[in-house]
Amino acid sequence: MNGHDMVLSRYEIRLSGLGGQGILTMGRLLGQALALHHDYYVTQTQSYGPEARGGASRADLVVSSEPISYPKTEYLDLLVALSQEAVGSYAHYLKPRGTLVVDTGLVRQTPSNVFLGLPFTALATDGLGVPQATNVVALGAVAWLLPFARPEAVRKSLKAALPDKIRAVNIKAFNLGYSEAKKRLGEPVAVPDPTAGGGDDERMELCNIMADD
Amino acid sequence: MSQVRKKRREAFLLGNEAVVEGALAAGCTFYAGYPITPSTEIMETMARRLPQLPDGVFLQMEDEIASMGAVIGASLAGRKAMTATSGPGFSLMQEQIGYAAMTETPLVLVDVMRGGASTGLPTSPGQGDVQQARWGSHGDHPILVLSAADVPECLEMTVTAFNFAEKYRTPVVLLLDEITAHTREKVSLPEPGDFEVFSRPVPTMPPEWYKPYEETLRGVPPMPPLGTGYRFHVTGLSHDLLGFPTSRPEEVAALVERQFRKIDRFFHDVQLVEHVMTEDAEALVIAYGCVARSARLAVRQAREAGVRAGLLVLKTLFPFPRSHVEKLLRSCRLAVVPELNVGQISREVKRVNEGYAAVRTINRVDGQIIAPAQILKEIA
Amino acid sequence: MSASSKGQNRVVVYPDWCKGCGICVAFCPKHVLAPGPDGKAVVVDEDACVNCGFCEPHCPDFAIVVAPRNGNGVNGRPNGKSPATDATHGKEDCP
Amino acid sequence: MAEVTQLIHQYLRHNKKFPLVFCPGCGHGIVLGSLVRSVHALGLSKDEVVVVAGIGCSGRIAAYVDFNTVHATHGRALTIATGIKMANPGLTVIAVMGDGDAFSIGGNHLIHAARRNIGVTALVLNNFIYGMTGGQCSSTTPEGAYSHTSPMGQLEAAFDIVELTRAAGASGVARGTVFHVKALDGLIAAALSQPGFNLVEALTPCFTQYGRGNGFKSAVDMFKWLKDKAVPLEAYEKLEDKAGRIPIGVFVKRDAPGLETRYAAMRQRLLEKRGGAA
Repeated sequence: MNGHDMVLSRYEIRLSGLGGQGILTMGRLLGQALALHHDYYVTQTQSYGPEARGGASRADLVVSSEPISYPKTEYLDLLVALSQEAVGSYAHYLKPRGTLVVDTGLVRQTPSNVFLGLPFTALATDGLGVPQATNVVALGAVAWLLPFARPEAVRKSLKAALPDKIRAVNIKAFNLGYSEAKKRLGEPVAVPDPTAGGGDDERMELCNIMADD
Repeated sequence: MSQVRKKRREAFLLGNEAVVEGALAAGCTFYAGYPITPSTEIMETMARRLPQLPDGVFLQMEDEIASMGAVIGASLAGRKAMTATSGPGFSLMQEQIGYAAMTETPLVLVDVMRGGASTGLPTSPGQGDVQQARWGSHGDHPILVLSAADVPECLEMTVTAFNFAEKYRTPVVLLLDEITAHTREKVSLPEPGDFEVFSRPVPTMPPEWYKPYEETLRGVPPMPPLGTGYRFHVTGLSHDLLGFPTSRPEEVAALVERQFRKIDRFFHDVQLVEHVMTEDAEALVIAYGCVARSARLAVRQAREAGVRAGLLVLKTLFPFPRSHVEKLLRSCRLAVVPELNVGQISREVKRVNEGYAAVRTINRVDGQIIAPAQILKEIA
Repeated sequence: MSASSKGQNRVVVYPDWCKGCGICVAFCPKHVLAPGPDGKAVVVDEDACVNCGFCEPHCPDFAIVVAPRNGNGVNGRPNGKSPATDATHGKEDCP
Repeated sequence: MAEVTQLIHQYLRHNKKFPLVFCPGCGHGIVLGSLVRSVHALGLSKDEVVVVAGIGCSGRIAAYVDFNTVHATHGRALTIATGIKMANPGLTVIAVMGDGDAFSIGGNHLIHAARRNIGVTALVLNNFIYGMTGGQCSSTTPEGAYSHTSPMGQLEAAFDIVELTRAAGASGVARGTVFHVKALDGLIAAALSQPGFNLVEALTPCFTQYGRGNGFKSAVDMFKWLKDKAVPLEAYEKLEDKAGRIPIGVFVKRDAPGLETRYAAMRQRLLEKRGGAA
């Protein structure tokens, strides 16, 4: 099972993509799960205004075991990019050992070949027949990749936030993303250990992973 | 603030949403407003919440002037009432702020500051409304201006704003910024009894003996809701003890003096600050709002680097907490005032400094937040 | 309100409140009122008053009272003094 | 008739300075009397009446009457009145405004008060001019009329207040004059008793600032003009030559609940829904 209690010092996440992909909802759901169902401090911010309407969309999270002073992201530990444009705009904010996750169906080019990818949109469209669930599929993958995230907490947050009508399909989407990530992306990502100093260089021990379903 | 911390209902809220929770906890039952970015979520949340209360009233008015008018009317009728806006709307509200100050009508106005003058940067943070909050309405009048730096504080300071408004019969402006308003964080939802909640004093004498603007021990006259038998006159004109217009110099002066005195006497109550490692600080940062969060990190980083840095967070901006600032300026060599404007609170800091410390400013007006590194550079 | 009340009315003008606008004088159908030396209205022919109901509500300054003579007097006071000022009443004794 | 004046005396604040501040021949005092008689006729207690006045000559009315009185900022009387009515629907709220207040600086508030049909009675004292500031044209100054800010004659057209307020959705719209004061009493009383937003326009001459510059010889002359030109609506419609004539009476009378009533109903529905679910 994923979801170890870990000591975090400003773990920074950016979820990004195009307007309409549900990036902001994804950010809120993830933040809610981490803030309310884990013992972490979380700040979540997002892009607003014409930027948010026109094309690019992003939601940022800072997750920490300590109270968070500066609420915005500075250097990303995890960047999820669901569009080529998002990769281009934000990849350079990644820490040297940060993790880039892309939608392989939409992103043709990455700045380096160190990235993780799944065809989130295709999974939602072909696997579920619900292209609107792309964000939740990606959320499932993120829940797998973050070793400190408990998938059942994210599911709880999902259930609480969604109306009855679309709850079932979104839980399905979440599980699909989670299991696809587990199957195809390997282990959860390494998280810097704040107690070790120079945390970026430290790699996490791989977690023992059990599929939830 | 007497907040009891125990295991309780929690929510992952925007700063704007936390304002609503604070307002409702303080007994607010009336909201009138006009949508404007980045304050709109306050209004939208109020629109959902207030009609659920047995006596809650939510109104979307035709503009910000009307919003303030409705809030004033509701307050006169005995309600705890508020509105929220941002820069351009705040400018429109100034006329009515003066009216509320002159008529001593309690109300809370949340201004979520965005970048730039005029329409400026609607979705970017700024702190350019600070001096306007103090002096935006014409003529000399007292006013309280508060700020909040994070989401739980949005809730707490909204309660404080209502308490001050009621206690001192004055308009209270709560200044937030786009960052604070649009950040989501975990908030403990208030339960009844968590906060001490004040309500305005009401007259306890027979109506014929009631003088609506008479001096009292605290300088704050009691205020009956309209329609309860105390038929008095409310006017924005300079008025006498009975509330009727007067231009007699001694009556006019007495009114203005009492209006200032009712707050000046209680500086110790209204001037709220937070000290972060200031006891031995050589390098002091004075900040408020979202910039205070950056400063907090910078100060910690400076301490780690061996610099004796400290932070004074201003929660009350006006009346400017002079005694707190002055005391620290005497003991530090450097004071850095980072703000998202060209220098509005630094102006106050310099005013009270009197040569004790070197005052440096960090000013940013490009719609971007001041990052911790920028502050660290100045103090380390 | 009718001619039948002719000669039975008392008409009082409070000079303190009258500003001499002349409305009552101009529109009084029976010429009961006339401008006095200072321009303010005075009662010149009280007996002619038919209590038509024009002057009282049309006085912008609430300075005219018309009441039946056999009633309790104006404002409950036999001599119709102004309630606010107790000033000398108008010349209601004029013929 | 004695009760007319004595009644008004009972409603005045006896510690206020008299005579009224208005100029000789100003119709505002007549409207004030009309307002008092209407409130009295409806049997309302002084405590349940709130008068919110704007700025200008008409604004001074508020200080004289022994109701709950609010002297607002210029043009904003309706906004404060709206807040009061929504906060306490049990109160009878009357917004007393001048033409500048209601139709110029407060024009936006007027059309929105009418649109949301808030249960407030707007009593507009229209004298075609800014009196207190010394005679500048307003948005009801007739085309061609002279004022200090239209010294060559007003080029702009005046608002058609009836059509404006009707279109905006008011429950009731009426017009009276201070010459036709009995009718005016009735119009105000009807407005006060009808739910929703009701506007009564009272034409009240200003000889000092308007009349003198526009060919009137005296205040009395202006009253004569009102007497001659104002025609009850039914008669007006039959007139062949309507030029220069002013229709008076009730123009709009809709049976529509005020916003405060609709709001209370919504709250009740929500309450029942919650109660039912629980």
